[in-house]
Amino acid sequence: MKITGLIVTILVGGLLIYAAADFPAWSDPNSPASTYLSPHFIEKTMEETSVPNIVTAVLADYRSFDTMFETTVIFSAGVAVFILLRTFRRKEPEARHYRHVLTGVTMRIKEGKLPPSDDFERIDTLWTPPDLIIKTVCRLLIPFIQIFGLYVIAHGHHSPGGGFQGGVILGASIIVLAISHNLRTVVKRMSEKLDAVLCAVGVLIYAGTGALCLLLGLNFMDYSALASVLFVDPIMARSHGILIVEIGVGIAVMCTMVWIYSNVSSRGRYEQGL
Amino acid sequence: MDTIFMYCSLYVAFLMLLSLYRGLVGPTVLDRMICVNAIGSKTTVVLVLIGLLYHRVDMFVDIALAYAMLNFVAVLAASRYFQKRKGLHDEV
Amino acid sequence: MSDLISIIVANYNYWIYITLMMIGLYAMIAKNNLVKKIVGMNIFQTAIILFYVSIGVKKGATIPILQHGHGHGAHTVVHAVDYVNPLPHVLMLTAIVVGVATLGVALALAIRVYDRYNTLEEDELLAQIREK
Amino acid sequence: MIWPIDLAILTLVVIVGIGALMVKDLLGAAILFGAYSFMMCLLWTVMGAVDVAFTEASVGAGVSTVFFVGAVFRTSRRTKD
Amino acid sequence: MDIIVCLFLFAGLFFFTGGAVGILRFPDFYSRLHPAGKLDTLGLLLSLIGLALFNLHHFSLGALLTSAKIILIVVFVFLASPTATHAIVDAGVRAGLAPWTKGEERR
Amino acid sequence: METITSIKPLLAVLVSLLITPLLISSKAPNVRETWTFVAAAVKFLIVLSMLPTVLKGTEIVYTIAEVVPGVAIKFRVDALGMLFALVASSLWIITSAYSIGYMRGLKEHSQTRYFCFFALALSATIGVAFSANLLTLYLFYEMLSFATYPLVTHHQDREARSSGRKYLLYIVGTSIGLVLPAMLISYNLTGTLEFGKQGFLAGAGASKPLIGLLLVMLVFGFAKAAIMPLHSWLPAAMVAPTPVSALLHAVAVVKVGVFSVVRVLTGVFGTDLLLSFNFGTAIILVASVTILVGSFVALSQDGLKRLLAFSTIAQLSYIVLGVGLLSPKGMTGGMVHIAMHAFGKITLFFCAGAIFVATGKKNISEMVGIGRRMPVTMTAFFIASLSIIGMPPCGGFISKWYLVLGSLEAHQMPVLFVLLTSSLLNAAYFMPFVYKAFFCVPKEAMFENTVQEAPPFCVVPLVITALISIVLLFYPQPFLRLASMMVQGITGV
Amino acid sequence: MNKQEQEKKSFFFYPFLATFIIMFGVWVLLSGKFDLFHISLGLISCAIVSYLSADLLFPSPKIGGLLGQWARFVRYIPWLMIEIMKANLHVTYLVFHPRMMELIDPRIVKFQSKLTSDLALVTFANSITLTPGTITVDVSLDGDFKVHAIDKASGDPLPGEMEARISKAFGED
Amino acid sequence: MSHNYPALIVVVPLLSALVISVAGWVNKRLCFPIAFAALAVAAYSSVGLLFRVLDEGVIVYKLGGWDPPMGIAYYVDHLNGLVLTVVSVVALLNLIASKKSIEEEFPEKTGPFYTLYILMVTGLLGIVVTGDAFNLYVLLEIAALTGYGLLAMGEERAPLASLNYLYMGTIGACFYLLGVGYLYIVTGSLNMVDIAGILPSLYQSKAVLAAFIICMVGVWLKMAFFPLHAWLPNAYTYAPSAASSLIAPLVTKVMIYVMIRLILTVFTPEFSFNVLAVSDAIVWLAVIAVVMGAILALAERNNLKKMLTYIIVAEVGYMVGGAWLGNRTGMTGAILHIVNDALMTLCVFLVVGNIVYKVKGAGFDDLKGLFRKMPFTMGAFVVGAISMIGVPPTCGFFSKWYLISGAIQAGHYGFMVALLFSSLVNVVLFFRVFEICYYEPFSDHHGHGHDHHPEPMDEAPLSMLVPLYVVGAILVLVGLYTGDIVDQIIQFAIPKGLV
Repeated sequence: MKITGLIVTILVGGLLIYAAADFPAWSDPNSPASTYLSPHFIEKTMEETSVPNIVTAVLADYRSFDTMFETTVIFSAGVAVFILLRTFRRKEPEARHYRHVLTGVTMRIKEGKLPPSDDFERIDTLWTPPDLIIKTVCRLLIPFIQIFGLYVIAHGHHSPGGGFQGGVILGASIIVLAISHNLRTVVKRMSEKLDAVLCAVGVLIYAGTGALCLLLGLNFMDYSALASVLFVDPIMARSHGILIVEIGVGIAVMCTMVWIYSNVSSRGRYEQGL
Repeated sequence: MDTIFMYCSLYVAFLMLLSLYRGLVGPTVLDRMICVNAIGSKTTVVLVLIGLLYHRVDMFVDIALAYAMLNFVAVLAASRYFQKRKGLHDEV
Repeated sequence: MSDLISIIVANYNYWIYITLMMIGLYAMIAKNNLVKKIVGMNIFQTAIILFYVSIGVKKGATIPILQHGHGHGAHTVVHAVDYVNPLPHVLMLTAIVVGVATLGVALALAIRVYDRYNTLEEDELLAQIREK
Repeated sequence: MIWPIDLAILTLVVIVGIGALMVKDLLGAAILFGAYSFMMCLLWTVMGAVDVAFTEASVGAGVSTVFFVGAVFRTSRRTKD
Repeated sequence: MDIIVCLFLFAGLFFFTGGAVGILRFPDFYSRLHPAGKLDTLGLLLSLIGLALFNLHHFSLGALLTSAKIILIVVFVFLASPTATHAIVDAGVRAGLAPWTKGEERR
Repeated sequence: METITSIKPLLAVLVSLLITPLLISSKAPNVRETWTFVAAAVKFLIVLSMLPTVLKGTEIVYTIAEVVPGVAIKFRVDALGMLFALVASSLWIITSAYSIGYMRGLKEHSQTRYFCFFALALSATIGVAFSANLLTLYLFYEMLSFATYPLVTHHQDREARSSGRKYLLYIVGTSIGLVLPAMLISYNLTGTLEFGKQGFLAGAGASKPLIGLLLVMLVFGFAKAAIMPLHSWLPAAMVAPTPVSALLHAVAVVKVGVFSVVRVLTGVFGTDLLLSFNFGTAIILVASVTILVGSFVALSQDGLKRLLAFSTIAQLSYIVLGVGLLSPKGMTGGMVHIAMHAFGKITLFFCAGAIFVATGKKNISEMVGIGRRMPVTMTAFFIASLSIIGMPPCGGFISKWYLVLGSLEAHQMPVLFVLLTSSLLNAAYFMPFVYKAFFCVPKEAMFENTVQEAPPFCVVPLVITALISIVLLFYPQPFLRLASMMVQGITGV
Repeated sequence: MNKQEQEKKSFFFYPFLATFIIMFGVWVLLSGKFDLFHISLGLISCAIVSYLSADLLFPSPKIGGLLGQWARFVRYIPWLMIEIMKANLHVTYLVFHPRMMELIDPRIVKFQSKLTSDLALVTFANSITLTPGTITVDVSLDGDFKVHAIDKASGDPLPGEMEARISKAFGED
Repeated sequence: MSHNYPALIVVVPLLSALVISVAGWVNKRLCFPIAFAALAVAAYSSVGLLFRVLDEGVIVYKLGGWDPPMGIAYYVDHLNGLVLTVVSVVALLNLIASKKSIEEEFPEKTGPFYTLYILMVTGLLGIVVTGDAFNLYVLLEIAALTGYGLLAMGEERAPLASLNYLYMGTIGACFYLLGVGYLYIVTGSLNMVDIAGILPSLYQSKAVLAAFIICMVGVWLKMAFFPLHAWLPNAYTYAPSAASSLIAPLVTKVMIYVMIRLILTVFTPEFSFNVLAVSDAIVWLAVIAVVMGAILALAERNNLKKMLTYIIVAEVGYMVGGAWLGNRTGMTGAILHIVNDALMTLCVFLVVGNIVYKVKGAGFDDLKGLFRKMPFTMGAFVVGAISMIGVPPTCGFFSKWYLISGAIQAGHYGFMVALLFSSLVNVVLFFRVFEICYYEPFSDHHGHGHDHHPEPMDEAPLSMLVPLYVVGAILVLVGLYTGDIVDQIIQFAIPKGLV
């Protein structure tokens, strides 16, 4: 295998090096790529969509169709990971572990019995007490991470960022919660069902916006059709349309990241999470 | 001033290379974690420096901030591994 | 000869991208461990992203966010030469997302494989399959 | 585009990339892969691709590494190469 | 003004250097964490303060906010860095790594 | 020549195809067999109804779909096709009756399947007879191959399995390996596949080697004709139940092969082209070898059905030989031989089957004295063997006669020799058996005492076919006329 | 379970408000745009975050006295900064010292802190980590500290002045 | 609404996939009707679109209202109209047929399974309809990712096979992406038509050459062209039957479509066949692919499904070879074979699905006596098999006809021989299967087997049989209407320049 790999690699590399000799010089302002399409984007974005961040404008408007499918890719990855890993345990294990929340006493209970009082929480076999420092600091930081994520989504028009980045940051904030506490805490806050539904809803917001444009009589994804709904002029409508789809992307990405994480890290058994 | 910033960045990059030694050589996974943590904080500075070089620092701080936040997540996750799986070397 | 050298020097980004890609490709083919292959796959993907982003670079240009563009319909003239080419960036955002999605699925599959065979080494896997 | 920094970081990228593949421990590989993402993020910034850099930062550091660690946690750290 | 900025920056870089060298030189994982956890944090603090100051050169509300954001990074790192350090050291302890004591071989 | 468009050819093909769901769904055997008879009768009537039109010199044409530019799935009823269809559809009725007797007599399993595929095979046969171009012919030819496979392997034992394999290998292998490329090459040469009066390849201006290659591919490609190197599937296929063997040898399969070869020689290449390149001799040579070798091998066979199989191999090449003579008389003889041989050979097989039903014996050596126990069957056998040998008072004489005339016409004296030798050989392998059957006393305990004639469903058909064989000597008009019309169309004589 | 659910259902107004205000402060800092559109986006975002995570920032519904606590905490920071500077200089000295290996003498120091609240303990632990030559290895809920010190000089003064200042800052005297 | 057909084809399945995903958490029984409705709409609009294309010629749909080189546009011409119809119809039929097996195999995950299913179809339809080189990549990844998920749900070896597929598929997709990058760097455009307009001045450029090679290798990887086929057999064999009968007919075919699209539209035939002059070599590669596919299938003596996958490998060779013969007939054959092979493969894989549903396995041992046990299923299998062998009037014959014609016209007799060889091997393969299904329980009884007790008939449910028979009928109908399909559709799909 190693030899094959080496040969293939060298062949591919040789081909690429051979072809790279014909490239326009690196960072040449007059290369075809820089002179053919991009000037239009750079010069007309502000006029046509009123969004200073050209990347956002191109991403969510000119090539919004790509981005819709990009979100779908994430969504389908989420579903794929779910369908691959999630195991619904129908049979409870014989003995379960419970821990008293206030005192930290752990106990083992046979199947069919319930813990003596409501103060007990269910823990898994690999349970270790959460570290105080990490737990506390993360608890304090998570809201800030979240507000930052939302900020990134909301300000995608003016500064780098947008739905995807914001969504990942939001997702990361919840992953931090899972890491610093445990997966059960996360599931308690955000049930699996909610998570899964929100994934779809996020993409649905995106695709639905496009479909709305279609219903309003213009082409799919032509946000200027939204002008009549949002009561603004068509160019501003494009800008707002971009924001709406970015929010959709944000929701979808956040939930999918959490979904994938919880499945991967727990091998599909949420009661035994990382 | 730009020149200074540029040389600073280069210098930080050099420092990263130094820290990377631990990342590559080890000897334990934890040393690699230290390395990544160290590289993370240096990267944050480089990001801001590059922002200043572009004269658009307002655009770059967001990245740096996100970076600082998420670097922390990665390290936490890696260390979480050892909370659950005892033993520096894997069960072979 | 000096031409060649100048080409080599001027296009170093492309050379590095080819190097990275070769590393990734080699790892994907030759590595024995499934997760290592996934790492190689990611390196391979980032190499391509590097290539695209390199296309977008323009000498003396700034990041593709308009500087004075607050409020819509602003009439300040924008020169294309001042900003790097945004299109590759857009494409690569998509590619990164695809990359992370693929990573997720690949890891899930690796976990399933491990569940079944209790190893991630390809040769051991094949040996187990052959035994049956 | 600031080419000296660019070149320096490119070198680092290659080194970290090779490192991540050579390490004989999957957790280490995952961690080094995180470092690789950091480098890539820096690289995009240097080339002026801020949005790409932002994405790489959030994905590479925040998500990819965590996924890797999660997967390694659920499988094994052992690797022969 | 530039001089102050440079001063901060160089101080920061000095500590960074210390961190990097410390990681290389110290004998074991626990002692390596000292330079890595502390010197880097301080280096970051100093250099970012310097850069924030530099950013205030052309004073405006935007610049002020940007500088404030840079400071926010510092605050964040000050919360996060010791935690991360602690997490790593905790991992080391749980992994069963014995600390280096005087007289042993380098590890 | 006039043509009229009519759906009748399609109907003739479809009748037996559409009957299959009825056959499958019918619960009682009697219902099933009634349907078979109905279909057979309808089919025969449809074919018969076209006969006057054809005899008037009009062709009936029906196009289903144009599948490839210039080539359609298309039916055309001309004299030759009519001849063949007439033989096939009339014999189906008789074979059906015989099948009932045979299958019930032996309590065979999977009778529904048997009747279904029988019907399918007949559809394909009629399709081949009526096809207007090479593609349609190929279509039905393949359909026939696959429809007869379950019939050949009806017994589902190991022997059936291996002969089934052999059958498929030869038949499908040659059709895909030789016919298909030849067809495509000629299509690419000419842009059409329509059978013409003088062959569509004639005007293509192809070189002699290419034409020769195509000739080889097409003649040997239709391996159902069992021309010599590709004949060995036929004896192997004798493991099938006897009605199937009858179908294979007399009606459907081998005749389809020969018919296809005749079609190819006349419709694709055309006599003029063959004459001009002097390929006739080559065909004659191959056919003669097959005739002689086939007959010689038949001499040494002990299994009755195997003997008949080798006899068939030899007899089929008469037809090829006749066409290969490229003279009007010879071609007429060859074409008429399709009919004559069919009636004769089917009788022989029916007899073999009847003997098997009655006694369970398969080998000639075990049948000494059987003529006394089964006089009707053996008489029919005798008549049919006369027909095959080519002696009056049977139809076989007419075709042989024409062949002899044809060889004289074509100045091919060696052919005369071949014909005579082969007739002698035919006599040599049939007559001893007939003699033994009637005049020798069986050894003790060779037959149980209860051996009687086979059930009436078996006996009646074979009597009918034997009688037809005789009738054909005196009244060969429809077949002779059709053949000569065809030859007239081709050669203008 | 019942009790917890009940708790969750009752809406804590004060933590929500406090979180909202803090978040909005951060938002303004981050955003830098003061038109109506962005402000309203900010309000919505802050509401979302407060709704989701108010209980993380303020685990108990009682938030009185927090303001004063924070004010004292701010006064603690400059002192900490100076300490950190000193600490770092010390470590830097060690790092660059040619005979470093002879100077350092790592050890684990254990002591019992009298701090009680989580936040105070964490602050203390993090301060220890940031200051010279010491890293908190483990803290238990009862205040048992395990500290890794790089040399004798760094480890000795613990808990020392720092604990006092922190306990003052958190009002735990 | 007919104006929006191009968008609807992709958007309706996408939206419904999301709705299914939500519905799956509410009530599982809602999933199937929604999926069915979505695919029905997609099939309806693709047929409508095909007829509109026949009337009006190429339809351009601007997404977002932006003019093509700026925004993304859909170009629907005769070629994708045809392939769209095939894809949507195949997906619809398979959905109906596999409802039972999905609900039996994944009682808890029906919702996600349908979601992935519809998303996969969305991806495939999108690949076919799009006119933007990069958009194609994204859709490719959707189809691929969902495919990995679906394929890995099968037997115990499935995850490993699927993981290997993932590695290969990712390399393939990345190569394609890289090729697009090379095109972008020299042309500056991503729109296929636009690129084709710019390329002629760059024919001599090494970058274009490299782009071409890389794209081709990428696409070949995805379609499992012979030396790059290693992932396919295992991945398809161990997959759940609902997934394999969707993926096996469609994915490779759609990738062939992509290849043809690249040859015809992006690089133009002029470049592909004349400037490059590599077509001969590629046809030889295809010859090897066909022969090796056939041999590998012959060597497989355990599992029916695996044998079929090797046949797919050979069929891929047919189409690649046909497309690269460099003449009109060969190209017609390749395009026709996309249609036919999709249908044929669907037919046989549905049969396998039925068998697995009833017998719980598709090993050769499981097939014994099936002609008696499941006569209707096996009847359809016979139709599929003779179509694969290439017997008229089933459609398999006619595409083979065009392919061989093309080979003869190009003077490439090697390819002709390979095709004939593969047909013969198919005969052997399928009749080997028939023998097993037909004889095995009786193999001990020599003679007539008068008194055996046949197994009782145990046929698959009607919902699985009806689609199967529809496919069977389509196989014959398409065969009979080949002339019309070629005259009305495919003829216009091939540019005039190609003779």
